[in-house]
This record gives sequence, structure tokens and C-alpha cells, in this order.
Amino acid sequence: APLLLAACNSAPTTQTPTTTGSSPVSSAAVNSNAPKFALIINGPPTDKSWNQKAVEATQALKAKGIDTAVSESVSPADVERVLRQYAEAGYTTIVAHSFNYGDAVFKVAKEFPKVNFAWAGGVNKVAANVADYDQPFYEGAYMVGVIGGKLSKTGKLGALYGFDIPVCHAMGEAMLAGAKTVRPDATLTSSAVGNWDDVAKAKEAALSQAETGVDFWIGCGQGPTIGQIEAAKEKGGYTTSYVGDMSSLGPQVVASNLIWNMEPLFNRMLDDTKAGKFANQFYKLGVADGVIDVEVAPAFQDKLDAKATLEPTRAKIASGELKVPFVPK
Amino acid sequence: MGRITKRFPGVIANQAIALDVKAGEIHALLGENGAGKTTLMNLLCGLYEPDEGEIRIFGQLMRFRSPKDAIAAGIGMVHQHFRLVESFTVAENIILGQTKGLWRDSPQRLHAHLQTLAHQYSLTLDFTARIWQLSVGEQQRVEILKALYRRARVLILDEPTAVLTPQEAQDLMATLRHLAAQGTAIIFISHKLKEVMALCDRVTVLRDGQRVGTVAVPQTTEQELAQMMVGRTIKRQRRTDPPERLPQTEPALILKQLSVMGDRQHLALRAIDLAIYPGEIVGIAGVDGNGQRELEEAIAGLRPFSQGELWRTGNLAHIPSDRYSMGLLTEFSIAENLVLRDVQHPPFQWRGLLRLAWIRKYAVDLVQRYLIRTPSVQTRAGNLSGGNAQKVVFARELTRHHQVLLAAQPTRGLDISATEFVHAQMVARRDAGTAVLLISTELEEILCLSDRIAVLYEGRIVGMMDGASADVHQLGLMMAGKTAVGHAQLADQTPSFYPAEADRRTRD
Amino acid sequence: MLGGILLHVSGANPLQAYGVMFAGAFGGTRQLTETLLKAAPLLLIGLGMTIAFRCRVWNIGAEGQYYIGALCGSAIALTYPALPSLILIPLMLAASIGGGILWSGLAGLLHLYRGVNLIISTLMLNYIGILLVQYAARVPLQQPDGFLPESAQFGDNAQIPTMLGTRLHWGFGLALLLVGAVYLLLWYTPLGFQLRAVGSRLSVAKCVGINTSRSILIALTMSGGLAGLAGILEVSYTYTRLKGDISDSYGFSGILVALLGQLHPVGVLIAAVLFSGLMVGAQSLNVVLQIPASVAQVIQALVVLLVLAGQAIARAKRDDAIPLVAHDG
Amino acid sequence: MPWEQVLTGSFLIALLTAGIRLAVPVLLAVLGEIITERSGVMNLGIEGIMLVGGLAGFVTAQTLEQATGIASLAAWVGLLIGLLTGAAMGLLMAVLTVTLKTDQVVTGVTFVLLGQGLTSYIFRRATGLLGARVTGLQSWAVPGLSTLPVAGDILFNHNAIVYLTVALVVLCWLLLFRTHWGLELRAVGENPAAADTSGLRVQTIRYLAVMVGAALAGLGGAVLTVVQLNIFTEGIMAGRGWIAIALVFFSRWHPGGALVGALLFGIADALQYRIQALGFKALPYEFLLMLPYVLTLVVLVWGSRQSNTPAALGIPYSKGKG
Ligand SMILES: Nc1ncnc2c1ncn2[C@@H]1O[C@H](COP(=O)(O)OP(=O)(O)OP(=O)(O)O)[C@@H](O)[C@H]1O
Ligand SMILES: Nc1ncnc2c1ncn2[C@@H]1O[C@H](COP(=O)(O)OP(=O)(O)OP(=O)(O)O)[C@@H](O)[C@H]1O
Ligand SMILES: [Mg+2]
Ligand SMILES: [Mg+2]
Repeated sequence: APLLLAACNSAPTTQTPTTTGSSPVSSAAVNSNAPKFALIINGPPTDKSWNQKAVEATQALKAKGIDTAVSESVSPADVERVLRQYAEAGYTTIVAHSFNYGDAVFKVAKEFPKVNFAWAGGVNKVAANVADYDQPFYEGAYMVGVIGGKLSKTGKLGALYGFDIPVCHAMGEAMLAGAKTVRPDATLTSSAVGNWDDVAKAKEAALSQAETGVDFWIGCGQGPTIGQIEAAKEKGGYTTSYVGDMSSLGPQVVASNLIWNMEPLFNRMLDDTKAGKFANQFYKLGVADGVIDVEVAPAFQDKLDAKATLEPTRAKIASGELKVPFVPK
Repeated sequence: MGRITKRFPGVIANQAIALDVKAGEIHALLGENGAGKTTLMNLLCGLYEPDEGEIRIFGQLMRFRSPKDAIAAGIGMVHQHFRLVESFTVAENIILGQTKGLWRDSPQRLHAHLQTLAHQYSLTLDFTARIWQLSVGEQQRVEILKALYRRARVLILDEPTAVLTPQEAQDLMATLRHLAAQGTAIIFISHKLKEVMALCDRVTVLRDGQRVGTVAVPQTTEQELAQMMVGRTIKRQRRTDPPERLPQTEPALILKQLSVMGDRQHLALRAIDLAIYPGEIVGIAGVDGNGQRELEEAIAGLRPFSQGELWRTGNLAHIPSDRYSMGLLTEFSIAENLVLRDVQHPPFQWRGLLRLAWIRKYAVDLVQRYLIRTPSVQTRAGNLSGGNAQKVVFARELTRHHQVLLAAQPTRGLDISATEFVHAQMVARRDAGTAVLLISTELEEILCLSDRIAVLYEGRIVGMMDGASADVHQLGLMMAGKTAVGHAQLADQTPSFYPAEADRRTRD
Repeated sequence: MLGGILLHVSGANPLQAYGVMFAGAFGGTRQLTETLLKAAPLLLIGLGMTIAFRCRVWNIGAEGQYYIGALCGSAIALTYPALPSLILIPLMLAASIGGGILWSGLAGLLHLYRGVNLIISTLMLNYIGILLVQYAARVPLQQPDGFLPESAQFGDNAQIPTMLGTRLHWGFGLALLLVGAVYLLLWYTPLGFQLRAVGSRLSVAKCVGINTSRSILIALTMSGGLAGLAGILEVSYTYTRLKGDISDSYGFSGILVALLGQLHPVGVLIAAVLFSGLMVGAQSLNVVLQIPASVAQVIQALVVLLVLAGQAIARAKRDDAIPLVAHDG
Repeated sequence: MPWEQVLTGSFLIALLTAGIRLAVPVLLAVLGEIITERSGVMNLGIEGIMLVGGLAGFVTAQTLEQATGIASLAAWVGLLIGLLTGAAMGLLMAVLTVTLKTDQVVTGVTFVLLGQGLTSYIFRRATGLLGARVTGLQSWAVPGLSTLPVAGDILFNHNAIVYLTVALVVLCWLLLFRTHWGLELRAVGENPAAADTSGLRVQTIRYLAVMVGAALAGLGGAVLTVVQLNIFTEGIMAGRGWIAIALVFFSRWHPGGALVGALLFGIADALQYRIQALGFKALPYEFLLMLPYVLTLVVLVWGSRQSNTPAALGIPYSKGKG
């Protein structure tokens, strides 16, 4: 995906993502046929990761002329109210971008049968107007594992989770499986930081792993990932970006980026909304759909021949020939 | 000071008061509790700013925005309620705010320096001790030395002798005369007319925030001063002798071989034996710091024993020696303070709810009975003058149903009429059959009230004598630890049986 | 005003923004309902803190007590899912209060028997309590066939019923009743009198024969119990299941609310509603005008500081400060 | 757990070095807060002040490094700006709590909100900061000492800030207990009425103490962002300010106690991650994460009961109330 690569290497967006100035409530009734898209995220839109990618995809929709709105830092306690506010304001597709939002989504969805909701459950829990979307990071993690197997000198891989939840756990295990294809003796060390944001603690956790010989990391959560990038710079070793391109944080150590490109996903949702096919969808868009991808960071292009290293694996996963093992626990 | 006025919410504490004090003069300020003496002095030392009026020092018009200004102008004040940093040492308190340079002197050098100063005024102090370890009397000395250290040209002492032993008071008066002779102007607040007559040159009397007059001491008498203070003639009430004690009465309070540790981890009380019978007042005489506070706290159940036993029948009423840290909640109203001890019992409470109207009525009644000077029973206790604050404690404790009354320094800081009142109350309690234990450093008070007198010296009872026939001279000697007589007498007092219904507390 | 500048810089009309904030919080029955709903946990915790702080017991562990209360209540709801509402809900409430009492009592015992400073022990117990709940939600109480680190959803019988057909649940009604109860307790009962006496000066209270240790323990556990109650109410109604993240920093906001309300139950009620209104209004600002949450947060802080300064100036005029300080140890 | 991996020299060296590293930013804030609280003012806004200091320091260092290319100069100036920004926050705090006598607890908690909001707002407007980083300071091996076996690695192979922090501990102790300033500061915190009658300017001293304390908190924040992590992210302090406040009580207001407390906490945290990294699965990881908090409590439970809380802590001072 050279195109994708180029896009991700460009400088980070220079616009504050949420300051769009459009007033969703007042423009509610203007054009009742046009799709209106709202995104609700749990944290700041500047995490270079989970939230930021969703916001960027939303901005891409906006660039195509679609009416969009983003609510940031919405605590799960408040999401019910915010969902309702958007539903009432005439939004047709509302994406609640956290697994913690699930219960509220199902509750509000019942009250607004005409509005389509999506939540980041990844557990195939759906309803008549609620879609679930998977985050098959483990598919990408498998590819990262192939890179890790090549780059690691010790064969000891590290995984650092914000919390030891299934999405995270599966990433670590998939990476190990991928690495074993190049290095059968590869092992995995995993720790949880207990926090999605605390970079300093994450760095310390990664350093602790480094002391046991770990020299290639994957992170789950932006805090753990940034922390391990810092640790790799200090102790030597290589890492992977989580969900977005974090290579600017450590051009010499971030060997690959695990990318979650949500634009196709959101497009599909809008299309399905239009076509009336949204009901009971479980969007499982992964490597095959270009939603999940792994790219080799610029500084590593020479060292790792992306074509030779990644392409075969990607092709196998995309074609369904290779089923990446999913180990949530 | 000219035409000084200071108002507080609901009170005019000082009303157009004029006061002039000459260099080298010892000027007494007299007045009943709440007359406004302390307030006037606080204005002079920069703590308050007057609402009206002016202050001149050596002819120069002054405006004190803070005590720093007042100190710079040569005003030193020894406050009635000490202003010392409890966790600091004596030396640190004395030099506080008066230092030059950044680094502190070594303790040795500092102490040597202060020792010279202390010698000059014959004040003895342990400079390394921390304030909280000192008795009230010792703290007083720190305050005096602190003012002297600041080279005060005008020295204000707010009831300085209230907490000193007679000998210490004598020494202090000598010191003050010495200072006055060197040209210091001294303002001396006291309720003790004898002292004033003996020490001062002129006297200004305040009543209800106004100046009654200024007289030269040689031209007046104690009687006249007292009259000026209260606005009427007063007669000294003499105590009556106790009713005959029934031979078979059991003691209401027994201390048996009681030993107690003090704050400095030393034995503050050593094997005290004492029995107090219903219908008698036993006075504990002694110089401050010889175990009085520990004795009080042990009997009140506030301090564990290291050895011995304590027996008591019935309830205890306790007049604490420090009304602010033990007796009164300054943030609470007078009414609330009056019911503090028994609020959970009827009649103050009914089915778990407070009877506020009843409490109020009760408080109004007590305020009247105990002549507490206050705008209302809802006034914060912290706004009361020292004497009135003490009356609140008295009213609360004496109104309780009690068999034993423990009164520690009950008249400290009280004016003549309040003292008379308190004494009369104690005698009345005794006559009603209460066992009264009076701990006081005022020898006169002990002599005036006690049926029996025990002398406390270095944590031991070194003598026991009959109140009626007590000899002041011998008492003084015992208090100074010169003789130890009367142990034989003491043995008689220790009963061989214990009252069956008594509360018993052993070491805990 | 400062907030206005920030708003302006963010490209919004300050007046309009404040209007949106107000309308979002108090602009209609529904908005008001939402505000009151969010005020309920703040009010409960604030009332508890009022009791504690009146006794000068520095319980800053409301967050932990809230979590443990939620844990205990949830354990009941999950263990006896078949019980009828009328039995189950009181049991859950009792368990949550018990949990809060236990967690605060632990700090109390450490204080009374080992002299451990309450501020530090309650703060440490916050972290420990939250981690315990995270563990419970991930392992022992996890939904049996579950995937995410959360318990099964509570049945309808375990949901606090709502009042008068609104979204407002009876927990708020209970909190309103408690406003009166706490007021009575503090000023019309001997116990409250004694708690305040201990808070006014410990040494005097001891001298007049008040059992100060008992008073401290009572004040502490009462506040803990109320925090625990707030925990189960939120979990049962808002979150509908136990998870690792079940609080919107209610523990800390509750302390703020107690002090803003000047430790008077009615003041606490007003402060809780205002504070909650600020949070809801700020969110509205984000939804309606797409103003970043951080601006709303700054405005929120500035409003609180302004109210504080106003209160302080008024108090200086009346001259009746309640100085607050912890007991030693 | 593979004990043979734990009881090795290199494990212990790494553990203690990490403990020191984790301790430093918190320790700076603790020292500052000790000074503030010794004057009788409780500043609960540390978390917010650390954030603001951290951002200000980072922005300065980043801009300067871009402009001059001299990383160490940029880092030092960044630290200085972090310190000054902290002091400015302290000034605001003092105006509120000392002059206006607002409630110190509410003011403090509100400062945390303010700090979080401000930093995240500024961070987002200055979008150049997204993903920006600074070089920070190189570690500096103390000549001669750093080659000592074991101790050399643990103690003498850090960046200059570590040594500076230790020096500050000593300095703080000297200030509090060996200078007249310290005596006066503590007097104000113990009994402001007494200090006032002794001619001390209670309010001025409190202003200074709050500002110095906040300055150190700001420095602590800047050390974390500029020196230790070389980046800034929203909410990067992640509760360190609250830990600092707990450690002030733990330290019993002594700089030495602060050093011990911060190290204990840091080492416990470092240990816990190392246990995880060794693949220890007998305890759920949540319980390992609890270790620092539990250990702090345990130490307090078995420690001495003596406390020397500044007697006037948290009480605003007005003249004539004493
Ligand atoms: N801060 C204050 N606020 C309100 N009223 C006060 C305050 N300080 C003193 N008062 C009132 O002013 C009056 C004078 O009090 P002051 O302390 O000057 O009396 P005093 O002559 O020193 O009495 P005492 O002999 O008992 O010490 C009293 O009625 C007292 O209640
Ligand atoms: N003469 C001395 N020489 C060296 N160190 C000393 C000396 N005196 C005290 N110290 C040390 O200085 C520190 C502070 O001592 P200091 O006695 O002034 O305070 P403290 O009583 O422990 O606490 P605080 O006065 O704050 O309540 C302590 O660590 C103590 O061991
Ligand atoms: Mg007086
Ligand atoms: Mg008096």
C-alpha cells in the first residue's frame, strides 16, 4: 500500500480536529436526506492513536462534504446523554468509539429506531439499528511479529498492555505466532501498566522487560506504546506504532506502524445506512479490507524489504488462506 | 494613647480611652473581666488597628499596621494567652523574627548568649526545652524574656503574675522595678490589688470599655481602686468552716500509689496517696511544674497511669487549668459550651433530638446565675474575655450532678468579684457534700479555701497540713522542697477499705 | 471573562457559548433531569464529606469507597439475580453501604490503632480499591461467557427505579431525603453535636468526656457508607454492570462539592447541582458548538474559583470562617 | 517466580536505578510541598501545577532546541521555565488562599482541573507539539565514583537532575532547620499568631512558601517531560501530584523522610514491573500494581506514631484571631 504509506508519512494534521465551527444542532433540519455522522470518543483527539485515527477518518468524511460532529472526552457516565443529543439533532449514523459505551448505545438505540448506532465492541453484539465493529489488531500484530522475528536479536518479544483485555491480549499472542514463522524460538513477555495514558510508568515497564532481554515490542494503548518507544531509545531495540503512525516519536526505533484506517469502515457504515443494510451488522474489517495494515517505517525501508517481508503474509491473511489465531485470554 | 475606640460586633471594647504612660513609670491597668484591658493593649502592640484615636510614642505619632511596626517602635507585649510556638524550643521562640543573617547559630552559642540575658533579670529557663513541655509559669517567663530580648522601651504585661509563684512574682516585680529604673515604661495589667499597690506608680481603671480614672498609687487605697473597678463597694467574703464530717463517711476520691509519666518521659507523679472525703476541700499547693498538670489529667482520666490505682464515687466535675485547650470550644456558642458535657442526656435531648429551645433557656438562666457578661448566649465562646470564658466552664461543670469537684487553677485571670464568686461556689459545693480537690499555685487561694492542704513537690506529696492552722512560712518552705514532713499524717488518711460502688481505674 | 477569551480564541461567540452551556444544563425539564441525575452521586458523596469534615476527619478516599461500595452491591446483584426487586435492591444498597463503611473503617482503624494519617491512608486505599474492582470485573465477576473485562449486565430487577416517569432515579430522591437527614443529624442530634465538637477541638472534646475515637470512626464510616451508596446507584443505573471504570471522578468532585457547599447540607445540594450543571453544560458546549472539552474544563475550573473567591470575600465580611484541618496522626 | 533471576546483582542494580528514576519528579514536588505546608498552607493543586510546568518546560525546550540546536541548553532553559511557570501558578494560588482565604482544599482540587484543561487546550492549539520531542539531558557519570562496582551504577550514573534533586533534599533540610528563614517559615506554619506578634510578616512568608513549593512542583513536571520522557502528552502526570501529597504526610514534613518515601514508592513500582516482566503470573497483575500503595501503608502501620503536622496547616490566618 504505497499510497497509504505516503499519506501516513506526511506531517501530522495541523488543524485542531474538533474545532469545525459548524453547529450540528442548528443545521439539523436543513437536509433530512443527507447522512449526518457523529463520532463520540472517550479521550482527547490528539493521542496519535485510537481516538485520533477515528477523528481523522471523520475529517475525511467531512472533506467529502458530509455533515460530521465529534464529541471528545466523553466519560461512559455521560455517553447516554450525548448519544441522545446527537440522535435528536438528526444525526443518522452515530459511532460510539469505545467498548465502554455499549450499554448506553443499546439503551438509546431502542428510543431512536431510525438512527443507526455503531459501537466498538468487537464482540458481535448487535441489534436492529446497532452495529458492532471489530478491531482485528491481532491480524496486524501477526504481521508485526514477522518483522519482530527478523529484527529481534534475542528472540524475546515484549507486549505492553494498558489493561490485560482481550483486544490487547490477542495482539501479543498473534505477534508471537507471527514471529515464530521466522524465529521458532521466539518467546513473549507481557505486562500490564494499569493505565492507558501514563507514559512514564509504561516506559518503566518496558525497561523492566528490556532488562530480561526483550528487544522488540508491541503496545496496546497509546500510553504503553509511547512508553516503550522511549524505552527502546534508551535501551536499544525496536517497536511498533499502535493504531496510528507514531514513528515521529522515535524514527530510529519505530520499525513498523500498525495502522487502523477507519475511513473505509465509516464509509461502509454510511453506505449501509443509505442502503438500509445497517441492521445487525458486525463489521469485521481487517487486513483484507485495507482497514488494518502494517507498514514499514521509513528509516527501516532499507533494512526490511517490505515486499519480501510483509507482502506474502499480508496476501495470505487477505485471501483468508492464513487465519491468524485469536487468543483473547 | 488618645481617644482610642475599638468596636467588635455587638461590643464596644474600648470607648474613647486616653492613657498616658511615662518613661520609667510602672503604670497599672485595672478593670473587671471584659473591661477592655487586653483589647486596648492589642491596639498598642499592633495586633488590631483602632477605629478611632491616636497613639504617640515619645511624642511621635504612630500608626501600627502590624506587630512588626510596634516592635520596631519599642513596644513589647507579654500576652495573657501566650503566643509561643509550641513545638519550638525556648531559645527559638525568643529569637524568632529578631535574627540577622541567614544561618542559625549553633545551639550552644545561642544558649550561652540567652543565658547572659536571663541572668541579668534573674529568670531561669531551660533553653533547649520545647514550649509544650513547659508549665504555664515557665511559658510566662519565656514571654517576658522574649520581650526583653527585643529591647522593649514600652513593656506591656497582661496579667503576668497570675501564673507565677509568690517568690517568682516577687522576682518579677524586682525585675520590673529594675527595668523601670532604666527608663522603660511598663504597663502592668493585674487583678491583684496588693501587687498593684506594691509595684506601680499610677493606676488607670477601666470599666465597660471606658476609662474611669487615673490615680497615683500613693494617693489611693485598695478599697478605693476596687470600688472604681466595679462601681460599688465590695466586702471580702470569708469562707466558712466545713460542717463536721461524719466519722464513717467513705472517701469520694482515692489515689493509691499513683504514678504518672509526664510529656518528657519522666515520672511526673511518684506514688501519690491521697483521699478526699465528701464535704471537704483539699488544696494542692505547690510551685507550677511540680506535677499539677499530670495530677489533674490523671484524675480527669486524660492521662494513663504507669502505676497505682484511682477510686472515685459518682460523677466528676472538672474545672481545667487551661480553659482553651481543655474546657471551651471557641468556635461554639456559649449555649453549646454550657451543655457540652451532657448533651446526650435528657433533658437536653429527647428521643435522639436536641431540645434547642430548652438548651437556650437553660443557657440564659446560667448566664444570669453566673453573671457571664455577653451580648447573647449565641455569642461565640472565643469572643469572651478570659474571665467570662472561665465562668462558662464553671457554670457548666458546677451545674452537673457530681460528687467530686476537681478545680485546677480555677481563678486564674479572674477579677476580684469573679474570684469571690468562684470561691463562694466552691464553698457552697463543699457544704453540699461534694469532695473538692483544689489545685492552685495561688497560695492565698489555697489558704483561704482549703480544709486540708497537701504540698506537691517534684511529683511527690511532701506534706499535709490542716487548713485552719496552716502556717504560711512552713508551706512556703515545703513548696520550695526544703522540708518533708507530715508523712505520718499522710498514712492516717489512706483508708484500708474501698467504697464498694466506686469506679475503679487501675493502670491503663 | 478569561473563559470568554479562550472561547473567542477557539472561534466561538462567548455569549452564545455561555448560553449553550446554560441551556444544556438547565434549559428544560430534560436537561434539568440530566443535571440532577449527575448531581446524585456528587450530592451523596458531598453529604458524607460534610459529616466527615465537620468532625475534621479528612476522608479523601471517597473514590475508593465508591468503588468498593459498587463492588459489594454488584456482587449481590450478580449472585442473586433472581430475587425480586423489592428485596434485591435494598440488599444491594445495604451491601454497598457496608462496603463503603468497611473501606473507610479500615483507614479509621489504622488511624486509631496505629496512628496512620487519614489523608494518606484514604488516598492509598483509593488506588487499592480501584485496582480491586478492576480485578473483580476482569476475573471473578466477569460475565461467564464474557469477553470484555466487565460483569454481566444487571437484570431489570436490579436497576434502581425511576421517579415519576422521568429519567431521574429514586437514588436522587434518597439523596434529597439525606440532605434533611444530615442536617438534622448535625444540628439537631446529640451525636451530630458531638461530631462537631470533636471537629472544633479534639482536646476539649476529650476533656468533656466525648469518646473522640468513636466519633472519628462514626464520621468516617458515615461518609464512607454514603460514598459506597453512590457507587451502587451509579453502577446499577448508569453503567448497568460492574467494570473497571465506573466513576467520573465523583470521589474528588464530591469533596469539592462539600466544601463549596460550605459543609452545610443545603449548600451541598446547591453546589452539587451547580457543579453537575457545569459538567453537563460543558459537554453540551462540546456537542453543540464543537468546542474542545479542555476549554470547558478551564471554564469549569474558573467558575469554581470565582465562586470560591466570592464566598471567601463574603465570609471575611461575616467573619465566621470554619478553619479546616486534619487531626494529628 | 524464577528467584535466581531476581537475586542477581544486575537485577538489583537495575531495580534501584529505576527506583531512583521514578522517584525524582515526585520527590521534587514533595520537597516543594513540604516547604509550602511547613508555612501552614496546603497546596493540593500539585498535579495541575506539575502539568503546567511540564508543558511550559517542554514547549520552551522544544522551541529552543529547534532554534539553536543545542539540546542541553534548551533542556536547562526548559527546566527553568517549568520552575518559573510553577511559581506563577503558586502566586495565583497564594492570592486565593492566603489573601482571599479561600478554602485550600477546594482551591487545590480546582487547580488540578485548571491545569488539566489549560495544558490540554494549549497543547492542542500548538499543534506543532504533536509528536514533537526534545533530546533532554545526557546522563553524567560522576568521575571516579561511577566506576565503583554496584554503587557506581546505582548512584553515580544519572543525569544531572538526579544529583540536583539530592542536593535539593539537603538544601531543603538546611533551609528548614539550619537557617533563620526556616525557623520563621515553620513558626508561621505552627502558630501564625505567635509569628505575627514576633514581628514576622505571616502573609508574605506564606506567599513565598507557596510560590517556592509550586515552583518545585513545576520543575518536577518539567523534569518528567523534558528530561525523562522527552515528550509531552495530555494527562502525562497521571496522578503523580497526588502521590506527592501522600508522600508529604509520609515524610512527616522532613526532607529526609521525603527522600525515603519517594525512593520506597519508586522502588516498589519498579519492582512490581520487574516481577511482571519475569512472567510471574501467580498473582493477577492488578495486585502487583497495588504494591507501592500497599507498601506505603504497611510502612506507616509499622512506623512510628509520632507526627509533626504543622499545627496551623490549612488554616488561613487573620489578624486578631489567635
Ligand atoms: N475578637 C473579638 N471579637 C469580638 N469581641 C471581642 C473580641 N475580643 C474581645 N472582645 C470583647 O471585648 C470586650 C473586652 O475584652 P478584653 O479581652 O479586652 O477584656 P479584659 O479587660 O482583658 O478582660 P479579662 O480581665 O477577662 O482579660 C469583651 O466584652 C470581649 O467579649
Ligand atoms: N545539633 C544538631 N546537629 C545535627 N543535626 C541535628 C541537630 N539538631 C537536630 N538535628 C537534626 O535536624 C533535623 C531537624 O531537627 P529539629 O529537632 O529541629 O526538628 P524536629 O523536632 O525533628 O521537627 P520539628 O521541629 O519540625 O517538629 C532532624 O533530622 C534532627 O535529627
Ligand atoms: Mg484580658
Ligand atoms: Mg483576663
